[in-house]
Amino acid sequence: MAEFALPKHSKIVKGIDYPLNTNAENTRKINVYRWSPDDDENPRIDSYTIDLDQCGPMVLDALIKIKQEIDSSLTFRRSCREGICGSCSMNIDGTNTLACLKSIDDVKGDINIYPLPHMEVIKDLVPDLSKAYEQLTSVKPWLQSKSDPEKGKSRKQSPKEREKIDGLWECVLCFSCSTSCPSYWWNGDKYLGPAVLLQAYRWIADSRDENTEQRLDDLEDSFKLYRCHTIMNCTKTCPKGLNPAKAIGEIKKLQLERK
Amino acid sequence: MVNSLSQSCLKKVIKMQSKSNGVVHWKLQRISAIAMIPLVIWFVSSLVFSLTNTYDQSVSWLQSPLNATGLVLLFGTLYFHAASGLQVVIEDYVHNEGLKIMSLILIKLLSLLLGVLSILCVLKIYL
Amino acid sequence: MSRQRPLSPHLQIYKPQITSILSILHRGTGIALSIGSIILVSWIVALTLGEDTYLMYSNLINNWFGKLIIFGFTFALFYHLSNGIRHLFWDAGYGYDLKHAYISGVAVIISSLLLTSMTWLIVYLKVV
Amino acid sequence: MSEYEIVDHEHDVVVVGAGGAGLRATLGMVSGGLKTACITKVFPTRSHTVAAQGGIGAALNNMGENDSWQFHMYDTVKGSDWLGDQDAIEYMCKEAIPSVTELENFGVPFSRTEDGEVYQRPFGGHTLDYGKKMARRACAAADRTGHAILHTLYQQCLKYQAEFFVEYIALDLLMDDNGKCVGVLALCMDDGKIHRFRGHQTVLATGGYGRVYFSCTSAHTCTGDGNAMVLRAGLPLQDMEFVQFHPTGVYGAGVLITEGSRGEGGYLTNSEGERFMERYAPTAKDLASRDVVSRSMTIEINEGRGVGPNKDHIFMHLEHIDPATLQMRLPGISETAKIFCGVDVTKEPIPVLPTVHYNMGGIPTNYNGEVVTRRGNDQDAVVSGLMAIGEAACVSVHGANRLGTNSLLDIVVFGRAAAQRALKTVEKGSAHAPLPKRVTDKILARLDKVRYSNGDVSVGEVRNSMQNAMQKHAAVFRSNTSMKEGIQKVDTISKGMDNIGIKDRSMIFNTDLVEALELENLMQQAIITMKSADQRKESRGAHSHEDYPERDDKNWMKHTIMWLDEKNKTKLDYRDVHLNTLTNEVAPIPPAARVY
Repeated sequence: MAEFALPKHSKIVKGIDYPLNTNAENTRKINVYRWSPDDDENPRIDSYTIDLDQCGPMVLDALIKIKQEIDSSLTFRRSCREGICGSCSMNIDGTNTLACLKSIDDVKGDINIYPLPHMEVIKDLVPDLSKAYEQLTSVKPWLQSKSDPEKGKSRKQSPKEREKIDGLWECVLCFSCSTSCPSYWWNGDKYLGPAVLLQAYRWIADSRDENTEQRLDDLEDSFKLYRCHTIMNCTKTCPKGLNPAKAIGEIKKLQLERK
Repeated sequence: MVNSLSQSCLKKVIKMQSKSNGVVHWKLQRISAIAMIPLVIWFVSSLVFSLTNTYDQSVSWLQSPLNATGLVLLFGTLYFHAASGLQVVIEDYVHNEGLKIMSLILIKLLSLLLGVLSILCVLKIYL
Repeated sequence: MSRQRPLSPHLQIYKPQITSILSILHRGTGIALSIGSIILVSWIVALTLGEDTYLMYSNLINNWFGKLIIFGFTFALFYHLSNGIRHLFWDAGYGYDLKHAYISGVAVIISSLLLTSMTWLIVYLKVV
Repeated sequence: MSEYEIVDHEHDVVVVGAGGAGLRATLGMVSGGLKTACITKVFPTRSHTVAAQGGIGAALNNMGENDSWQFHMYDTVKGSDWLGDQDAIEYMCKEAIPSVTELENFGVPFSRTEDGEVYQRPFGGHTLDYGKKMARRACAAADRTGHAILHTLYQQCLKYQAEFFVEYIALDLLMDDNGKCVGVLALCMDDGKIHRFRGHQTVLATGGYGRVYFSCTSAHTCTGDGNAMVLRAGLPLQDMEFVQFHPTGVYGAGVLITEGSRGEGGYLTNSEGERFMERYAPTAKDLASRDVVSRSMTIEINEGRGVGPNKDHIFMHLEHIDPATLQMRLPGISETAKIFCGVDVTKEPIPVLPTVHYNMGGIPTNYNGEVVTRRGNDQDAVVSGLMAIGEAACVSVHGANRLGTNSLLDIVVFGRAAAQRALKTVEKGSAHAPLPKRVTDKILARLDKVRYSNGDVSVGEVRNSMQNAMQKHAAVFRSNTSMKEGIQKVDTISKGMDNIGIKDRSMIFNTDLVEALELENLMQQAIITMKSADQRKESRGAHSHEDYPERDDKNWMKHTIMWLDEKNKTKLDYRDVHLNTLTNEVAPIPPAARVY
């Protein structure tokens, strides 16, 4: 059966509380999922109270502040801090997003931070994304064309044709969407998930790609594609405002049209 | 040896099944859904307006060819739609291959049984 | 490799939202309707078996518990119908942007409540 | 020393870094049949190339204005303030055209003109007819060109099944007794094992070191690890005093607002509402090259004409541009402005400030990507087995100041060049010579020292003081006294490295350890940057010396090269600027006053 409850070794226990020892007024408690691969403990929630007047505006700023000043062992991925690299995707205040784009002010009360849901945790907020990357590779996400472009020339593409891939190529592969999808939770080994299907559609929709039929054939599978039940969590959560649900819908439509 | 052979056969069967179940299954589920819309509206409204019917009135209602046809279509589509919907649910949640196949067969048999039974009843009254 | 990696929490922590709640409700009502269809089958079977059985069936249903179940059945039916239509629109390629998904979601809730109460109002008026 | 499990790998080529340069090189090598390992500390599409916005420069001439690579070359040489090597610049501007066309063929989702060609927009310092009017030369994919290119290159690498080692942090180069580079040692973050990669060529594509500064547009991961590895291998870095400040970093957050927004018609104003760039650069105005605009903004602020309650920043206006154009051409920065300063670009100006953006300096190389050093009178001595490309390298095509769009170009052209060179020089599948154990041991000893460091200062504290010192003393304007003070500060702060302590003792995904290693790398580059800046007694490009406000071609038209020993002592020397061109298709461009 799909596991609706957490397995025993994944159950979360209470962790350490780090109160703030100054009399700052503008404070916030941040509860962070912690798990260390080195001891035999279950995951826990550590609570850090920080002074918001001494902190940048985003949740990522708070995490960096905690790592710099309170607990340097806190582990999370981050890089560009401007929402384009897709490293710092995590579950904040109950939904998936990029920590660098999530404003602290947007969260009411304590800020609860977990790794991306239903993933194997390498450490703290760092999930193992290797499976998702493999799935990405499986849809052959590169331009496939039978005709070579004229040597030394660009392929032509009208602005109208180019417009068809807007909202698709901008995906930053943070996998917020895939890991917000209950279908992906239960069947992530077989269902490709919204992020990868969006990438698949990005090439189907590109006028320069000439392998649409084969791509659709490869996707025509009750698990790879049709585990999408249009729950819409993906579109709701995408930190870049893209619409994976729509992309999947378009693939289903194309499948229908050719059968 | 035998076991592993049957396992691989089983896997092949499952694979074939899931492959052919892609767009076709999805499409049939939608078609049955579309068919259900007028049938359900017709049936619910008839039911509501004939709520105080006696046994005889109900029977004579069913003896109208239009109503009987409607009911046959309703029950047929209903169980087809239910079976395909439940199949998706089972595929989503049941991961043990054996259990999955068993429950899929069970669901299909039950739907077939109920569908045939109800259609035969309608026909019996009509005829 | 040290020990087995834990699975990060999912259902336990993911904030319920209109998108996912309506979706699971669609599935829930679908299952409920499939099971509930037995009421319908029993009706037609009872009708076939003759007046005595039919009366027995009517009595079985005609009490507060039976009514409650049928009330639930009606709501489930109208919800599944309305949201099913919403899904069909999606499948045809319309209404995917969040704004419209929200509007249609709210419309589905309102329409299923409205249809349920209308139906029962008529039932009530007819019976009384 | 602790016992580490060491995993050995043998490849023809080892590429360190998977940004645009690393991926382009990997792609060229793998598709040419070389067994290539690409080691990267972040998943490839997380590399900072992804953040490049405005465009990639190439004289494709799609906008019908008779553009040519010779104009592009002239602009680049002028932009470099005549410190760029003209042979390399010629190579880059000429190869730009096939390189960018190739990118399109790979599938980069460029924006398009009505004719279906790649769309090009104006950019700072890019002109037609040798400075007469602004050129539209920046090939753009909306304002996410870097993202488009990086993802496409990764996709192409997947197509050729390139071998990636993701989330491996490179520790040091493996140098044999003859000074040849034979590979690299790396730590796998996922399982904590040490991996020894052997390659006949090792290609450093590790990017810049923007994070030596407090406020920069660079990612947290831009720590110049390759530069530091080169220093520790006993090789010099070149032109490290030249640090580019981008005129339009978002005030406070430091995130980038592309120059392409000025290319699309945006402009800057001071507290008096004046478009002050018209005074400083009458022809190019807001599209003068970056050093010029950043300096002008700093002068406006210093003279009391900054905006905001503290009069410490400048406004950039886009609200006069048609919202539909903004949506089509600048969707990313519209979003960035909204998120990071709550500004609706269709209604209000964006508060901006010059922010550290790019390192012109780096590992000296020739235009084939091979690392060079000075050995006695040989100024261009190739270091065997070692290449460097991208921001890590100093080819030098950017000289004292890089033009916008030339960094994406640099990574693609020289990534490609490095692959072509490796295909020529490396014999596929040839055997690797045995490597003495002491080479690896020395690196692991350094790792251990950091890993078990137990002092009472945190990595964060030391990093903060270093970043603040650099921000203050190696800024847009520099002076003798300020730089002397800066050198002293950095010296003191670097001694603090002996006293750091890290808390996480795990070997699995130990970012505490990684940040300490990165800090060590940054610190070494901070020292080189401060000292290189201090010794250059002139103003050229991004190096504006208040005590020597003029460019001095007689004494200073030369590349600084600087070594660092284990005790953090520096050694200084110079290399000549290549004033010759590569072919006779173009004449050398003689130095002239730099007016925009």
